[in-house]
Amino acid sequence: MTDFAAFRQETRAWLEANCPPAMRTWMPEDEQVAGGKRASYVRPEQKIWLDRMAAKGWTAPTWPTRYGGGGLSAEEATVLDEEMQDLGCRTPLRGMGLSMLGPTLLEYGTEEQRQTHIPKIVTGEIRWCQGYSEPGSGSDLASLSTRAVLQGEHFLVNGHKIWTSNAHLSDWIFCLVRTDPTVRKHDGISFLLIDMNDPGVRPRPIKLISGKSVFCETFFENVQVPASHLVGQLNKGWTIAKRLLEHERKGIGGIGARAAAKFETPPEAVAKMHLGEIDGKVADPVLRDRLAAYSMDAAAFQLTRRRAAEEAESGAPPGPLSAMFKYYATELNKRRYETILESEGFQGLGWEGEGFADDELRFTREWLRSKANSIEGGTSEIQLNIIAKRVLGLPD
Amino acid sequence: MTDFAAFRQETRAWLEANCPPAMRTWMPEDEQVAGGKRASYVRPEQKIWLDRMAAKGWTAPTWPTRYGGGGLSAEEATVLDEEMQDLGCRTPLRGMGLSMLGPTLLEYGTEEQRQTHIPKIVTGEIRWCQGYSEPGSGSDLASLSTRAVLQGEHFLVNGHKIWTSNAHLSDWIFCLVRTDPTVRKHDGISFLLIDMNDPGVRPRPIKLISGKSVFCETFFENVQVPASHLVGQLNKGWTIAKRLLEHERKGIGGIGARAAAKFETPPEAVAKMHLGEIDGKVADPVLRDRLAAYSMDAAAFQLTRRRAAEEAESGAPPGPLSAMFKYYATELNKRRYETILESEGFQGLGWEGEGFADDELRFTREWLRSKANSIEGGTSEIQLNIIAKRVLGLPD
Amino acid sequence: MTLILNEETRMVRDTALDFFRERSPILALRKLRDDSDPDGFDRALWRQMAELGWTGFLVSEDYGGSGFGVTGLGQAMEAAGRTLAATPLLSTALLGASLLDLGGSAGQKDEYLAPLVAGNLIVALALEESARHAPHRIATIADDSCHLTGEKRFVLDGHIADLLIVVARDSEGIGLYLVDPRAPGVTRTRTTMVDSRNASIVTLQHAPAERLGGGTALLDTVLDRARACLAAEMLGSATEAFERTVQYLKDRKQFGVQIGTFQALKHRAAQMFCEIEVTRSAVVAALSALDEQRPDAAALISLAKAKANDTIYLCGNEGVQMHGGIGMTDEHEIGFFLKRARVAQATFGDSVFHRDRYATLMGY
Amino acid sequence: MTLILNEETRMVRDTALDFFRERSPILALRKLRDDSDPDGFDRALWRQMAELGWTGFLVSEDYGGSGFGVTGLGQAMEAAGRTLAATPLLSTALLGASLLDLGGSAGQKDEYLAPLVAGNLIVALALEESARHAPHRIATIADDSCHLTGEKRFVLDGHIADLLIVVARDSEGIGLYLVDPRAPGVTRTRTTMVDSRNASIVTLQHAPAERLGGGTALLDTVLDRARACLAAEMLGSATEAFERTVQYLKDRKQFGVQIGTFQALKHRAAQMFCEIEVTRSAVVAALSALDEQRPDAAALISLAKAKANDTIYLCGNEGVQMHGGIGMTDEHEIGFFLKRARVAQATFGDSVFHRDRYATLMGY
Repeated sequence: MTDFAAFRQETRAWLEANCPPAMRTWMPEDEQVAGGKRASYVRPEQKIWLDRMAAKGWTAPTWPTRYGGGGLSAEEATVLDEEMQDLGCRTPLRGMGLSMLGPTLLEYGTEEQRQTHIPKIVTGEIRWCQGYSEPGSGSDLASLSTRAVLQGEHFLVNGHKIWTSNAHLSDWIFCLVRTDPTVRKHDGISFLLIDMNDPGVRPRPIKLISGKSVFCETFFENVQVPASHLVGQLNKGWTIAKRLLEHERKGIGGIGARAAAKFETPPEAVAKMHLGEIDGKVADPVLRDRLAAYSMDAAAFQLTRRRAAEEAESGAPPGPLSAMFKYYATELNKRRYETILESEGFQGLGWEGEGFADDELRFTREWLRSKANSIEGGTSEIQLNIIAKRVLGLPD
Repeated sequence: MTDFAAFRQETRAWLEANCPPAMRTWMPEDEQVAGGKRASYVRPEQKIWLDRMAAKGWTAPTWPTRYGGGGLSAEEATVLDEEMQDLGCRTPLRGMGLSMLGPTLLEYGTEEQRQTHIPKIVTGEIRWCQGYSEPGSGSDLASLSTRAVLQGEHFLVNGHKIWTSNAHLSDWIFCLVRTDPTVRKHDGISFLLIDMNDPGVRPRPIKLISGKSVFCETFFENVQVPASHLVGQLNKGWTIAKRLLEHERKGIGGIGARAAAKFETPPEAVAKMHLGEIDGKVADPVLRDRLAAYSMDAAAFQLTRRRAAEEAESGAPPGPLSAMFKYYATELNKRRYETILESEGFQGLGWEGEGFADDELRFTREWLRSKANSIEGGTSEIQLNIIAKRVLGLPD
Repeated sequence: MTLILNEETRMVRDTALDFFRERSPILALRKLRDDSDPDGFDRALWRQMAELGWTGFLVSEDYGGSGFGVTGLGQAMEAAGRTLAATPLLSTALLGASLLDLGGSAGQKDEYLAPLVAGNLIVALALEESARHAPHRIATIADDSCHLTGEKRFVLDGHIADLLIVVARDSEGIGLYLVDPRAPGVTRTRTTMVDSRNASIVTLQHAPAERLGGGTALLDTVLDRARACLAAEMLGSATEAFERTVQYLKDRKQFGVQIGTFQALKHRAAQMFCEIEVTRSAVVAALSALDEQRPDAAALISLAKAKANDTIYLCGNEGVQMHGGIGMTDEHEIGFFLKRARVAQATFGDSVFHRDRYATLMGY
Repeated sequence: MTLILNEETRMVRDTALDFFRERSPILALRKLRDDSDPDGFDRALWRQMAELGWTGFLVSEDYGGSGFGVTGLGQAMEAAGRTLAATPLLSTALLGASLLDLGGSAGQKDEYLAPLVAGNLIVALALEESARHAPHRIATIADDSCHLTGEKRFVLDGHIADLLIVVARDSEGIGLYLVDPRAPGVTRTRTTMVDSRNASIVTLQHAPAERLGGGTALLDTVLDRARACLAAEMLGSATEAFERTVQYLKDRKQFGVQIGTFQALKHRAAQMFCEIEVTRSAVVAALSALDEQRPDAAALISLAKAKANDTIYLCGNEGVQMHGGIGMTDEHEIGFFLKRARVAQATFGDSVFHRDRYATLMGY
């Protein structure tokens, strides 16, 4: 690896000049920027920072410049990422357009679809959500029953999706729909892009145990979708779906990294604060041992992510490592918050209001939120099935 | 519960008068008495103690007196057990005749079979072993293929058994054999008693990882077995086999109790010896915590055994508790020796010879021996399957 | 020590199971939460419990109780745990009744026990001062004129209590003090907890108080009762979460089959079953040892609380995971068990606390 | 820090894998054990390793080595772990070579390093005195006339060593001393270990010695190398036990199907896979950090050793359990992994030791 010294210097200078100081602070959940027509900003710097980064294409650093992306190589993107981390710059934009749909359209979309949708993902103009699961189709995703019937130039869509992240704040949805109910379940699915402005699309937020509503149920009633919004071939949507799930799992696999970013109080500091210290050591030796066990697993996992990245960069054929990321990252993230709450004692039991520090209340919510990590995007059980089958070759 | 004060007093007086002092010490493995024609005794008191107890029928306290048993009620047997524990009296005789075959013959045997075999089990004259598993039939016991063909007054037996405990020291073997290979596997099995003096029966000891040979492979080559040695009906052996497995599991379920008997150095003492103590506490707080976790689970499990016994005595219908005993006891016993070895450090790594105390060497072997606990008599996985199916009613 | 319930105790259990199932299902807790109910419990329901005699189980007959014992109260609390009922059983029927009955003067008993037994007096123990259970680390001061100064945290039912019992340090060591929560110098702040139950912060600034008899020994005795009965409540919650989960494994279909056919889930369910059973044995033994005043009661109580901590945690987490997406919704009830688990674990000693105590009691 | 092997290191790895597979399969260890071999290792094989250059990886070129580094030696040791080969790689190629190369005077290096590199000198470090790894708790005394008195336990390859390096307390603190094992006052007792490898007790009674340069700092540096390379060896053993187990799950049939179809076993196998992968990352990082002399090397080494401890334990135990009855027999090789696991875990720090050290290094 060369170290791209010139690019690094240039990048750093640009970031220093363009990233507003307010965007170099720890990012509370409600200040995450996801774009879309319904976007609201707690602080004006969020929009400024988004626009500046989008103008350079650095909201999607490696995407082609012809669609508004940054056109960077993988190595350059790593440099950009490192410099942003080092300066504490916030991620200017995140969402399912960037993490999932964009890569999918680049791989499977028509040129027209790319031209239409990708630039608006890069700038954050359009926010996307995902219509995959249904109440009866969770782990067994391919059994989905939302119907799309091709009638001339349009599909007529009827059905009921669930776990559509932030559907109520999104402009468009990419959906798996059943276009042929007469064949094997995997062979009758198509991948469709649907404008949520259609009055037949109704999202209903679901309240979670953490008190937040990040997911919706979404109902489709006689929604007309132009046939040109089909991605890939008719009835071949399952291939795209699986590919996209890989992107999703990779995203969720990075979940520990986000929490570990430089502005969140690390578990070690929480432990010191609540358990006290003796000679610089967490005072309770048993909890300290458990904390170290967590932190060491987290460190070993971060090294594994890095090793996988290096292997990918070195041109080695993709190894079996990626299969475990989603599983391991989410189980670790659950342990992270269990460890934190264990350290906090009574202070980790607050829901809202007086008597608790902001961090303490946030940790309680994050603890509850983390429980979904091992369910969403394919449960831990499904991930273990995948490892057993595809990596270890164990028989069905 | 009445407390059977008179019986208790009587029993204690008899035990005090008749149990030789040498039989009130911790029993090393090589001083366990299993009887049989090949029995040898390290000390003469072992035989004296066996004969005195056998004369009262107290080697099998609850069996009917007409077959030589003690004829005690369940409550009286508990009193005897408690008094023996309290005085530290060794178990005078153990083995598969007492724990498995006897109860089976009492339930399924003909009067002639009972008269012939049970008294010799009580006195220890005949030692029995079990011919169940085969190399290809472990967890899937019912797939066994050792053949017994009825030819006039005899069965002709050919086949290959494995995990026959101490077959090389036993006089007789009770076997599962296939008497009808044409029907569903569970429907063609019979239960046969075979004299091991037959030259066609050849046991070959198997060396285990602990260095001991407590199991054999046993080969049967044209062995003639009188038809009268069939227990129960022809081809109905599977029912008996399952019943007998329950006795076996109950026996293995008691495994922790044996180790915890009053003369074995308890894990807490091992920990204090090797880790040192501060103010009476094991010096390493992390290992102390883990030790307490083990000991507390062991204590809760002992309470559970006791609760089940009380429920049985109170006439409550047999609860679901028995299903878990084999599983929990064996997993606990494995943890027991892991905990001990962890405390011992380097002193827990010896195999034989200089540099290690007798106890230390014994613990290493017991640690290795304990690994078989969760395999023999139905693996832990099989036990969990049974709990899930029979207790929780989860579907196949 | 006997590990099976006698006839009378079984009747208490059956009555309590019916009572909570009918009158205080989880819906009741949800309603208290969603309405931000100022009391955080149902006064009418509480009086019905008093009528059933539960408030008097630990009060001697001279003062209107039945002295029925801890095992009986444990049954009521286990049943309450089944439906996660928010009641003052722990704060009042157990802690308040025990402290007043065992430590009160004749006058104090006369004044407080009758209304307590009748369900008209809520009591709260103000003990904790740091973020963990530390019953002997007390900084709140009682001065010679019997005025208290200090801050108490995690006071269960503190904001609704008609009487506070405050643990404070005085010239003789650790003492117990009766405080009128409406007296000058007393401030109460209700804290909103993740399990939607009552707790508060109580600040004492030279607050007038009255000495109750007994000190550390009485406090320890009563805390042990609380730990044992709380363990029973947690056992009830764990069992309920487990049974609901097993039922879900039978109901939910994916890939064309019930998900309970999947062996990995079966094995985990079977392991939960085992943990619940050994926890049950420990809880029954602890309750029975208390009623029989056995010398090994303290160790059995730490055993019961530690096992209950670990088992409710296991069942709460596995319950949510095995319910999948639906388990993450506020609408489904399984999440309430997970939330309750965390609070109950921390109350009166987490597992690290009780393993340490157990080892100390057993001499290692 | 790079986490993938370069071309040269990969060549070492491939050579070593072939070497051990062909010339020292587990059968070789079994034979050494069953024959009660007086050496406990194969001298001819050791010379072949020397010819491959492994004995010189940590010796500077001036003294006949290649200075190829710890990552290289780690590859050889990982390969040795695959077949549980009993070799003096740890005692001699790592500990002996490092201590002499870094701490020896020119004269000492001249005398010892050439024969060591040639495979003609076995060295053993006599460090431990209690039942646990405690590198700084030393009671063995070096007097002013450079004579040593004390007792050392768990001296790896002690009874076959041609040279002992003894850690002793002297007027300056902790020092390292060269001792001729045949000198008066030195007694060696071979101990028979559960993993069938070499270890012994060394007793020193006013035994003549020669001072080696360096003290605690040098000892710590070299111990860290040993821990990292031992972790690599353990990773090799864990991986091999795991792969054999997965193969068995595919081969063994019960109930008419391969037992690898059972989901509970699948999930446990997948979890083992994950643990092996994260352990591998930690091991590679530790080796690389040592060669790059990074400041976070110590923490990464404790990470690697702790993870290797836990992973080899998991794979050894699950390996035996999943093999069922056959796994319990001495005839089958899987049990050897379980036995080795226990010894390797205890060597140079168990997981409790390394978690404590990691936390301390990370400042908590």
